[in-house]
Amino acid sequence: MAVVEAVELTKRFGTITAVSGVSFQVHEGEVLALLGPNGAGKTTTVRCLAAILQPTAGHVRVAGYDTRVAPRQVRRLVGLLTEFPGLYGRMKPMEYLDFFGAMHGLDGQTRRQRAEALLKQFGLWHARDRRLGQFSKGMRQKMALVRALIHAPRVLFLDEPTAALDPEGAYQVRQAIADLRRQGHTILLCTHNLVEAETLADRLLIIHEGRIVARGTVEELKEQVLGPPVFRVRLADRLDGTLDAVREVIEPLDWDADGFRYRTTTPEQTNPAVLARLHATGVRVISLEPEPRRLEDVYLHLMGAVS
Amino acid sequence: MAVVEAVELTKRFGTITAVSGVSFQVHEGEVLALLGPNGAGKTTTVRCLAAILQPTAGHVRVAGYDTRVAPRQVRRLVGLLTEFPGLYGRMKPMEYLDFFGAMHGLDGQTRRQRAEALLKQFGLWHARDRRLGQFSKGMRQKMALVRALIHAPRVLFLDEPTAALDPEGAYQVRQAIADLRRQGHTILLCTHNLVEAETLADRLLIIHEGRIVARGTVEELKEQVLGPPVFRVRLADRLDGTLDAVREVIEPLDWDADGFRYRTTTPEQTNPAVLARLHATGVRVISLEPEPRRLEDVYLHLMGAVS
Amino acid sequence: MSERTLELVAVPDIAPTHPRFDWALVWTLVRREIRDSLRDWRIVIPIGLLTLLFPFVMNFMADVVFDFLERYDATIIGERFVPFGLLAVGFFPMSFSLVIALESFVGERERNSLEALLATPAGDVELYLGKLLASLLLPLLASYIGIAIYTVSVVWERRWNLPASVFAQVVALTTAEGLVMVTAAVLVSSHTTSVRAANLLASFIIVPIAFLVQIESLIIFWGQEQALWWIVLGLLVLDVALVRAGIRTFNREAILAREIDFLNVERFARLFWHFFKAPPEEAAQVRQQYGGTPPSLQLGRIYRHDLPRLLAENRWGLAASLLTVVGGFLVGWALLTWWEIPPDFLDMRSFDPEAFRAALQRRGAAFALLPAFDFRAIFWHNLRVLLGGALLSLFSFGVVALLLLAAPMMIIGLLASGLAASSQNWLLFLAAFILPHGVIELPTVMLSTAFAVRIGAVMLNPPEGFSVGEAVVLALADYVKVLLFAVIPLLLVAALVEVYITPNVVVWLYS
Amino acid sequence: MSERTLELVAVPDIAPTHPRFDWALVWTLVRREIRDSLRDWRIVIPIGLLTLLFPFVMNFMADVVFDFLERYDATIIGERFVPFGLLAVGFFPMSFSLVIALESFVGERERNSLEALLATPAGDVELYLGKLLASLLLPLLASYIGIAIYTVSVVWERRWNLPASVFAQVVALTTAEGLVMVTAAVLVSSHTTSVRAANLLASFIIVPIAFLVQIESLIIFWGQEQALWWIVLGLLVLDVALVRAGIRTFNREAILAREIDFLNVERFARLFWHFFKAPPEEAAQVRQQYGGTPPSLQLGRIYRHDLPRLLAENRWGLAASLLTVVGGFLVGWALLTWWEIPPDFLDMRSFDPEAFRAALQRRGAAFALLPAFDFRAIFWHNLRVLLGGALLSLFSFGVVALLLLAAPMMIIGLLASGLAASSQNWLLFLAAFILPHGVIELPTVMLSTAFAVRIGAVMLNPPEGFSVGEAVVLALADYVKVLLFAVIPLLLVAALVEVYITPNVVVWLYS
Repeated sequence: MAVVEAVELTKRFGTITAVSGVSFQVHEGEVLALLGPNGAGKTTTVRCLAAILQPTAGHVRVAGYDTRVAPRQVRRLVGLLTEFPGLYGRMKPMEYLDFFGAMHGLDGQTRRQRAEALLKQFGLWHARDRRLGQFSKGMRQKMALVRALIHAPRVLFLDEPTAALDPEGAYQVRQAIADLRRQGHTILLCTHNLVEAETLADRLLIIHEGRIVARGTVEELKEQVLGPPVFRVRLADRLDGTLDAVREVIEPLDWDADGFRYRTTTPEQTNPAVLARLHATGVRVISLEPEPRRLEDVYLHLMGAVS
Repeated sequence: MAVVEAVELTKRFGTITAVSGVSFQVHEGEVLALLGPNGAGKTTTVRCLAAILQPTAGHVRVAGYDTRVAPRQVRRLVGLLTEFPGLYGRMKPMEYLDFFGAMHGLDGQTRRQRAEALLKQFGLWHARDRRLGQFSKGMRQKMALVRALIHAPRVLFLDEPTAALDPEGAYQVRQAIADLRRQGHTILLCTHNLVEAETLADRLLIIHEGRIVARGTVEELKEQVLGPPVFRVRLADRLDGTLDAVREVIEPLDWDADGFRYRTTTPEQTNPAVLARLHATGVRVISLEPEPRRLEDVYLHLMGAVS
Repeated sequence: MSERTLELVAVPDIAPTHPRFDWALVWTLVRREIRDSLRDWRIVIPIGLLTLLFPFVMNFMADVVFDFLERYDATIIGERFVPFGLLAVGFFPMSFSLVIALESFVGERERNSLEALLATPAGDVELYLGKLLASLLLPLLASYIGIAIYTVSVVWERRWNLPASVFAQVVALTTAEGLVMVTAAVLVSSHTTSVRAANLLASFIIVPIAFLVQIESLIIFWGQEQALWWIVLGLLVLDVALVRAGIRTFNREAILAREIDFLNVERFARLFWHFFKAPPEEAAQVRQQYGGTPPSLQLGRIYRHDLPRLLAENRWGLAASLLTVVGGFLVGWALLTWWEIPPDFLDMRSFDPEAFRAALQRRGAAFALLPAFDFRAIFWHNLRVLLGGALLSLFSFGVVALLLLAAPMMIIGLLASGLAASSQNWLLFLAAFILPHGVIELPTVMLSTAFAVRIGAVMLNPPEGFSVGEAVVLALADYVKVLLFAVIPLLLVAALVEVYITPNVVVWLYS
Repeated sequence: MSERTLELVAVPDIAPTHPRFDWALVWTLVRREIRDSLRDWRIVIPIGLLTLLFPFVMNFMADVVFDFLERYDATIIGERFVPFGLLAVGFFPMSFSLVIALESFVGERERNSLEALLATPAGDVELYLGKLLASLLLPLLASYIGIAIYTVSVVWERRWNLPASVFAQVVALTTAEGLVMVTAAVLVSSHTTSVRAANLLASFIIVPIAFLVQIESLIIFWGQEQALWWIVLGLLVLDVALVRAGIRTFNREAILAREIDFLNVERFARLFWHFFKAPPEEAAQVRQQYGGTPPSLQLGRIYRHDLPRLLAENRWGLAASLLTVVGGFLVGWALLTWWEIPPDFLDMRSFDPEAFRAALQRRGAAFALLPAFDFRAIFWHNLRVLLGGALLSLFSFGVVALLLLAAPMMIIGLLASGLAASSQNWLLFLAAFILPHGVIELPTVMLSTAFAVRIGAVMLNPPEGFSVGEAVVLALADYVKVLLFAVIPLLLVAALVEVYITPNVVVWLYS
């Protein structure tokens, strides 16, 4: 079921078109990562989805509510982690959450209960008597995430949740997102960290200059951009004449003194055959490994292709 | 030759000790990465090295100049990329570089020549008539790097050079750093991006609460923290009795239906022997690959150990 | 991160029948803001000092002076000084508290906390009102406390009886001034891109109000306290206009989308030129496509089409001018009794047209009621007053332009009423001294004023789709068009008539 | 990234003999800053309007008023109005340009561009002077332009002869005021953590200077223009102190290290309490270890040790008080001839001690030269003036405290010189009316003033290792100690003497 649905979403500011005819859906319990260069329209898209901006053309529906018709309901259903945490530095955690709970129309008791539960869950309970201005960067980011969760939103929009965090903080926030996903939250994630996108997202959406240029799961995109997997064989002995023997099974892409590379869609059959050949010629194999296919390569390839 | 040398460097602010007895050297033409959580004292260390802050105790020498005795000379020799680009938004690139060139005492002609050459090198020449305030995040970061290079510094201190950049911008800045290294610049790099540190740095220095907790090359640290490399064998056939045969060569760490893992310090000898055994028992091998050993694991392990 | 699973209290969805406007959200916002401001020592200390210590310091300085002057006549000084002191004591904390209002939107935007607020269910009007009330309450409270302290210290220490009416006036004035300053500041805050810009624009709020306070002080020293109630009324009207403009022009889109703006002088100059050359009805179109070649300016079209159309479009401005002319005359007429002026201060019964004619021919000391008899001097004087009015209109939402029109009408009304009250023929006077050139000059001045008012008023209510800047540029272009093609030629004619015809009419009618 | 290899021009290392101070760096900085400011429409437009239009508006308003009043006596108004107008026209653009100075350091810090600047070879003094000059030139230029425009319009349009001496004075005053405001603002900017804080603190710069401008206007209306040169001199002295304090307290460490500060009221309160209880020589130690239990306050130690030691430490404050007393008396003495006061304005030859005694016994209308004969009233009055002086000292770097001490001395000097000039026995007068209580009161007031001055002066020159805030808290603690244990008891005694002994001495000596 599509919880978030953008249909031909277009957003113009004056003469600038930030988002142009973008259509996609985010399904219940899914994590969708939105990738793209700065200025590609990611933040504008998220703001349209969160009913902060109104689309110039097209529609956005969240849980069936159109953002143009029922922006209040949409904002009530959505939790937004903005790019910068932007906390009120003079407030304490409970006050802060109480304020945002009240702005979302929660009653006092619910606000207190949820605030306490969330602070405990995110490991911020020990800091409940400190002012937010004294929090570290990582704590602030987690606090902003808690704020986005205070009203138990069905959908979460996360804009650069781990930017500017140190490795440990980033790890913790990523764990938190993974937890939220496990609990069935629907999440839209904007990030520049491709390793993060690869780890967390079910599907990817890559946009460039306001248009979608690619979409699919990580594997689909890799297959699509980089072709079938490439395997590399590293040998302990010199290659010499063995290539001819190998050629009976596969055609190597290239080779050097240490070994060779080949491409195959059926590693289960091909690889044992290659090893058998090599064994037969008496060449010793140190390793036979798939080449790492980084999402970064996919991304840079796509960006190079469109620009 | 040590171009940068910190000897028992200590820096206190009031009652807070930001850096505590840190000693290290950066050698000519080397890239040293400084890792650590937010607030560990990385920025303070860099500021001490750049003669912006004076050490409370200990010494810092850059190219033989003590920062306490000759801060002007040190600042003249150092190029600093600050954590935030912080450009003057109303200036144009050439004006901006001219100003910093003049502050470093370059004459007018040298300033113009270097500014032009650097802008061309970093692909910013086409934007020379735009104001810096209109630059994109990636261009700003590159501009800040150019600023740090305008006076041909012998040493570069880079504080989070790719933070907040989109993947393409980060890629370009990383390429630029790799280029600078190839040209023989001595570079100290602070970063939260461990993949970046792994790619760019010759040596790593990990600090925590103002103290060095680990140092060495990436491989040394991995060896030290994670032990010898682990190899994983994936099989096309069921494992069944074959483990006993393999045990004659190595002791597997663990196994499942798909294959098994083992640790070895001598893959060149051990791996062919393992493959030979497997071949002998008629089990078909799909792949034999070293397990990825991410720097993140090393880092998180070290941080967990010290805190 | 704790490994605990998330067992949270369920929260119901918002009802589809949720009210369109919810005071609860406004108050939530107000409470938070005020609590936050009260925690900021950079706000609390200066305002606290100004509120608590300024009355004390004022009183203390008065002490030092009074002690020295006690042998003379301290009560008169007290009577004059205390209401002024009250005004000052109320004004100072308010003007410094403006920083809260000026930061209300743009400050949150700079600190990146605005987006989270915009993501809550609160609507635009709720956000705007919340910010407005939050910005208003603290400054107002500070003013009231300052006034209260000063009042107590004056009444108790100096044993001076403060009339309740004066006190009520000061409180009403302070409140009205505070409302105007804060609403204007919140308006500025929701239309600027940086706190710095907002702070700089603050001068354009504080300086006019400070001038107003000085005028009020003069009125108090002058003993015309009743006039203060008119000022209160005027301020309240302005305030309603400001709140309306604020709500109307506020929207969360603009406030997030706005980037650091280089003032595009060139763009505004081009826009001005295009507006100036194009017929009025094409303004909206010109605004969008000003990039091309400007439309051509045809003199014939201006007179046949543009000017009539502008007059029709600006009927509210013309109505305001007409109302001001009539109102000014009537107020002037009434002043005679209000101020208890001896009615025969102008005695036309002894007016000697021959002596007048002789004086004119000597070209020496001109007759007092008409300025130097040189048509260039008259023309320049009139033009300068009109241009000054148009300029000050920009900083007063049009008010100054109307005041400058009202002033001469009040004088004429006063003269006429004096003649009437002393049983002289005031119609003859008007027919002789005013009518000959006034029949041209008065409509011309009203025309100029109508378009000058628009320059200021348009800021409160820009045309659909226009930014405030664009609207002002359009109003300026229209003003210049009216000025060049109607006002200046007519003023020249009027000045010539005043010099060469009016005196003859005077001599003819009075002979 | 182009693939071109880096072939760059070689750059020589800095010479080890590089000068310790390099004007070239200062000017590079100044040029950049000014160019940047001139490109910022949010600076240029308001300042431009104020500079170019304010004189015009001022002139225009005068026009409207003058036209109306022309029949009366416009020249006197002109003579009084023009110098005041010049002062205002010079002051306004300057005060609004302060925003540049206020942002100089803290603004760059907020926009993250400061660190790059600190990483250049420029030293602290070069950076500070560069920022100071850059902040100064534009406001000063704006003021001069405003003054020039107004002067031209006044001289040319109104054909009023502006005396060169008045013009020189206005320019000197404006320059000196500008120097003080800008140096104070740059000082604030290098010691605050946010532009917001700097802007709020700006009130404490603008308000005193605005008061000073009003005092200057009064002096002009009063016709005592020579006194203005003393104000210029005072401002220049203050300015040197401010620049010195700026250079002394500026350092790149503090400016980068400083984080957003919650005002730690509790810490300051504790610090105050500890300073108050500890002996003076332990202040530096207390500052570092104020966390523990406060040292105990022993009354004996206060009188035997603390007060003598404080007097010794504050010898500069005592010297300033003494100088003020003597100077005030001498200036008062000189006023008689300066102001051409008839010398026998006080005629003690007809003084009737019996009538004086009778008046005292009636306890009704007190003799004019002594206030109400109630020792509590006298005590409260004196205490209030001293406390007021101490408070205002904080906002005037000590100046107001000294002025409040100088004022009564000037009156006494004036009285004495009047008696002397009319051949009366002025020593007898002093011995009778002043000496009996003055012998206690005067040292007490000087003591209080000396420590009040320190509260303000310490901001310009905090003790080694103390922050400005800590230094003020220490000075306050010392002041309160002196006040409670010396000033208040002595004031009580002096008041008792004034009521119960002085009148008897008067009667005895004059009988």
